Amino acid sequence: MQSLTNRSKQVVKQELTFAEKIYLPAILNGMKITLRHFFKKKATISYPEVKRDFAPVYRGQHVLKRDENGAERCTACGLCALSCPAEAITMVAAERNKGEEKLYREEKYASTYEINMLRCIFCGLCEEACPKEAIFLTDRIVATSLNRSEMIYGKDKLVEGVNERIDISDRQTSEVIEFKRIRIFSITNCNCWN
Amino acid sequence: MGIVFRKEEMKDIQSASNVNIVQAPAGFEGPGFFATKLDHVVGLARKNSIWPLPFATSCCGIEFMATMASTYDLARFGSERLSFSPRQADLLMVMGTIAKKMGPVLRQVYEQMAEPRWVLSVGACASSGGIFDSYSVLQGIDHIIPVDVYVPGCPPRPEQILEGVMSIQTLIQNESLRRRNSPEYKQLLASYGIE
Amino acid sequence: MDKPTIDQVAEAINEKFGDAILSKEQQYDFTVITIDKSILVSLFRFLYDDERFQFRYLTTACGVHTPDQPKPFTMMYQLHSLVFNLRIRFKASTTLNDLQFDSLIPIFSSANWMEREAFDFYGIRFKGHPKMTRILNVEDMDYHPMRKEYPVEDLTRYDKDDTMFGRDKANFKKLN
Amino acid sequence: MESKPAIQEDNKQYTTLNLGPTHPATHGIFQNVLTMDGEIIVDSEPTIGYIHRAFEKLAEHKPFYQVTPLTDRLNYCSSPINNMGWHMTVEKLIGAELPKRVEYMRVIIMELARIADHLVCNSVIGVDTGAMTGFLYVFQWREDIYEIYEEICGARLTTNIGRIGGFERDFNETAWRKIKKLVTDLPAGLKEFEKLLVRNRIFMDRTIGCGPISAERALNYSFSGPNLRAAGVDYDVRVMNPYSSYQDFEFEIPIGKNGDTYDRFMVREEEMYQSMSIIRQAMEKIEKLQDKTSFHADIPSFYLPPKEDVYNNMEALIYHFKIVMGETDVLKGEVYHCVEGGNGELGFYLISDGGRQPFRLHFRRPCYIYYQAYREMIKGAFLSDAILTMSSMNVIAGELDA
Amino acid sequence: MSTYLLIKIIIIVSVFLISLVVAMYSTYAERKVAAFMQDRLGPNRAGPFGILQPMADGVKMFMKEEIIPNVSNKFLFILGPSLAMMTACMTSAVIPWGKGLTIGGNFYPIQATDVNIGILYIFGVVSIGVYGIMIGGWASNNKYSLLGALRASSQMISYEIAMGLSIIALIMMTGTLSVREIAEQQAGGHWNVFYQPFGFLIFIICAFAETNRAPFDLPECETELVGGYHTEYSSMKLGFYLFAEYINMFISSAVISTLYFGGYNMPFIGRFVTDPNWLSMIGTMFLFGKIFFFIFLFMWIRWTLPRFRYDQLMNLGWKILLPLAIANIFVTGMVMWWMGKLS
Repeated sequence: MQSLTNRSKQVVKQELTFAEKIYLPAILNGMKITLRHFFKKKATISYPEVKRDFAPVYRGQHVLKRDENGAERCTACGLCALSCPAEAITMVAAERNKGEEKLYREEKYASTYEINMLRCIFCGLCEEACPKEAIFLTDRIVATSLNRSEMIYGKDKLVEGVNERIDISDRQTSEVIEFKRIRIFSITNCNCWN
Repeated sequence: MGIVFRKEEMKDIQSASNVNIVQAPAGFEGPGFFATKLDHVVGLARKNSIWPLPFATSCCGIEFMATMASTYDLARFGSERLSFSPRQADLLMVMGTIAKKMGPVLRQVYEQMAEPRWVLSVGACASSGGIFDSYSVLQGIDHIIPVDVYVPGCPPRPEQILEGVMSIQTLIQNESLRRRNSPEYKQLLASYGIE
Repeated sequence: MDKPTIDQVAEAINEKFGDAILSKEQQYDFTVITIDKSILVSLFRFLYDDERFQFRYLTTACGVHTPDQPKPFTMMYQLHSLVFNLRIRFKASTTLNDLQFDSLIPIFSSANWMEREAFDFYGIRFKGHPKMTRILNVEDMDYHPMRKEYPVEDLTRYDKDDTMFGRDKANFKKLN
Repeated sequence: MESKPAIQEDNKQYTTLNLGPTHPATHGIFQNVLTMDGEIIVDSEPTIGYIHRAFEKLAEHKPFYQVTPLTDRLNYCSSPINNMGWHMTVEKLIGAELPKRVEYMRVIIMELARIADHLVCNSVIGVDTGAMTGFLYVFQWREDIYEIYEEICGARLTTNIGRIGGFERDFNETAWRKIKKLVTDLPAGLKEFEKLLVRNRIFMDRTIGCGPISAERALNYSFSGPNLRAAGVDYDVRVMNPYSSYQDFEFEIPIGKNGDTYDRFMVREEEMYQSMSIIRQAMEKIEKLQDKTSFHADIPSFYLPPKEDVYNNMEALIYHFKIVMGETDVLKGEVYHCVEGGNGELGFYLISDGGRQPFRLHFRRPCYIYYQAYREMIKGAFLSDAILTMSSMNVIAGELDA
Repeated sequence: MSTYLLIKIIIIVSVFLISLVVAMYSTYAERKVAAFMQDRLGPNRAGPFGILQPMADGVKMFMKEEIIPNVSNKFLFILGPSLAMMTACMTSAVIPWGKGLTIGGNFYPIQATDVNIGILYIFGVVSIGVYGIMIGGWASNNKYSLLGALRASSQMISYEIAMGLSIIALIMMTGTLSVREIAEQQAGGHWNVFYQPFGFLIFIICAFAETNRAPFDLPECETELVGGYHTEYSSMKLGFYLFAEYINMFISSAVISTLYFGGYNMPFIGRFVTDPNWLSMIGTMFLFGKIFFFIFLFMWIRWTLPRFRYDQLMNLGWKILLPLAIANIFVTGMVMWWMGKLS
């Protein structure tokens, strides 16, 4: 076969020298390397005791955010469910009644919102699709389960607690954070968002 | 079907273990002190000597390699001796998509394993089919074999796989020695048509 | 040897197989020539042997199902002349009643599994293939899943609420 | 049935051995029924499809951007290459022009993926010869590459990295630092791994002459990638049909002589060094560029608008909805785009009928095509050779079975 | 006479127990050594530093279900591992673990029995050991097991010859077949390894092959034969096989240290300690130190090298080691003749 490009480089040398033929030098060399590693510092992270830092953008368990007043941000537009390649997200939309303004930010909200964690492939497309800053993936890992039906996470597990906010600001671009800072400052004159 | 039986089985495990060890007085009838101690010791031993059979078909298998490798080191749990022969394995780790063509093979491997045996379903594909909601993929291996622990993720991080192994460990430690002979367990297997 | 252009190739083919060339079009960086399926083997043999072109690398081959065409089943072949770095695509179509092509295995060994895959997916048969059986799916599957009329889904699943996805099994056909 | 002339001719009693589908050496799942004369393989009958997942059918039912997670799972050892190959295919279809910076960033990611892929393959060759330790040394480097991916996209293995038109976000400082650290440290690590195996006579005896294939046969079987190069043909898509500005880089194409396991191993080793040199060049080029910020192309009908606009700008919100719902206009037509994947020419043949989903998407999966030759390659070899041949061909079940 | 018997029983039982414990902890050591060489931590959850790991494995294997395949020959299936275990334990009988103790005026050598054909005994018993593997592999009625068994038996046969020939050179020098006498002759630092370096090299290579350790672990190599001869075994029968391998390793380390590295003799120590009982105790410890070093060497090599292919293994055995061993005999003879040691 003629050369197709002029960039080829022969890299294989199959002939053995005498030193290689008698096995021993290569064996001793290898043993030297393994012995050196024997006394080296170990690379292991003892997982349950020592935890490795995840990247700030790690795609782990989802969270449904509340806004600065504690109202749920999700407006049940269905974009996340639509963008999910695994079709793991199910939601039912409902109209907000009078007196529920504290609970739900928009006039429409998701009365049920379920993610099948066994279906989910953690691709992050739902986070990208959300126009309301409602769903984010976080750097927590999803717990294992003994039971398949337990793995369908409803709103009880997904929505963050009012007092246990989950900080996702690392995931957002600086432009978004800047934008939010200005807007919140101008509207509510408080910076208790997270 | 599968889910219902899993729940019953879990209750069985919990009642058999917790009650026996913590509350039941050591009497002449039923499991006495030595029996429960034996349960405990055997549980401890089994827990620390899980030999997994990695049934790695796809992506999760690569992540399992990472779990085996130096950074995470599954060996710390006494589980680095992979036994590719099902006879010698304690834990069937199903990692990756199980297609309908593969289903019977998986089942045969499970049947060949010696009791006591556990099954860890790693990743979305093994647990539920994941994104592969298609004509050729089995939608969850619990259609064909009983699963003890599900690990979500696609593929799960090594941390999650380790979590899965650890929950299998808790399960093993709390298991009564007689569970594998109990009618409930036989019924569970029968519901899958095994034996 | 001078590097021939893809138009020269097309011309040479036209000269030799004029009647059987149905159309020639340019799809992005590819010249696509639609041919009658009867000349498949002789055409490929010609391109393989001809020293001017040396198309000796079968890049890929696959089936396509276009239900609204008069000849709904198409085989797509892509050849590559490594020496001159030329790529060309051929298409040949047929009807459901005459679902058979000539096998390319005598020219390209790699055609073997590609053809088996086309059989598995579309039911296209290949004359002269030594082992025309399913390759990816289970042997006892009774349909060819890549045809457009079959759904992608496994219809036995129970753990998903279909209403949100517009994937009601009843109106599946309508949506796709 | 295919004929088995050897059996009829000499009336010998052969044993059949069922290699797979759950054999430890079939990394991934496929079956080979071997007809054996003692330890020598007379014939084999491969069966595949054990993890057939219907990629092509699924892709016909998903909007373009949702196909990316599918491509992740084709060759899961080097998923970023698959992702970007797919993105480039769609970009070719819609005629998008990418800024140089994005293309160089893609080159970096793809070369990282190539290193990751070759690391697995070569260390697994080591494992199959019985040298487990090298595998574990090498996997620590792969862990570093995982960290880089994680920093950039948030996942380790099935990355879903990048979007049609670029990346979802710019590389951060940590990512740049980690990439730089990797390309400085990895050569020493690789050298150490090589010392364990490459000139060790036991390893050489095992691999030289094991599963050889000639250049002619390899081409006839449509081999590509390192396996073809090991047979001595310097075919590389990056050079023959440059994409993503590969023409700007200086690198060599390592080739072998006999196409045996040792050659494949050595070609992959050398390719990793070449990849590192490409990454270094790309980083230099990015630093020299005027453009310091762009990480995506300007294609508003495919690339999602920035979030701050979505939150308060009606027009952006409408575009956002249109893109996510897949309602943007796509041209009709068919494109073929190929990239040099971890295993060779990874091609995407896409027919678009203007709808939200591909009308037909065919993956040219290098594994699937060259694994056919396995039967021919192991004829007359030892059982041990068969296993080494398989692992040195780097057959990835996900890619093989689609 | 009764004290003699009692002491013998004590020695036999303790040798038996020690070899079991050493084998048990070799499994632990192997896992730790492997881990450390691979930058890992190794088992560390069962007890402090994972020290109870072998117990856990043992208890688990005892409690595991026994499966005897329907298609196999039941008697042979059980005989296999028993034979492997038995022969592994038997070899230790002729190894002198120490000089001896003087109790109540009588001298008791620390050795189960000092037969004057000790070396032949070792070879005899070791060559029965392969039957355990062969029978087990054959009785499983599994093709992988059968291949493993075939590999094991052909490998043992071919390497035993080279091993025997390498020992002949040693016997020519020492002029005795008693292991104790060979050990005694090396007193004062005249270790045989200095006089027989080639013989030692051949011997240790063959020892690797005889114990089925990497790079000669073909009978059970995981990536080709799943589990090799023990593929079909579960529970303690598998445990016996794995155990037998480690006992073999222990014994061959002991044989190597005794034949080539001076056994329990320790140079220079006589100047500091004069009490003969203490002296022989220290000697025994010294012997164990050497044994542990060789066990470590076994592991070290296993986790460094790739393994051979079947035909290459045979080539090495028949075409390289065998001629070398014969040449070694000739050279030894010539040197002895030249030095006038031949009578």
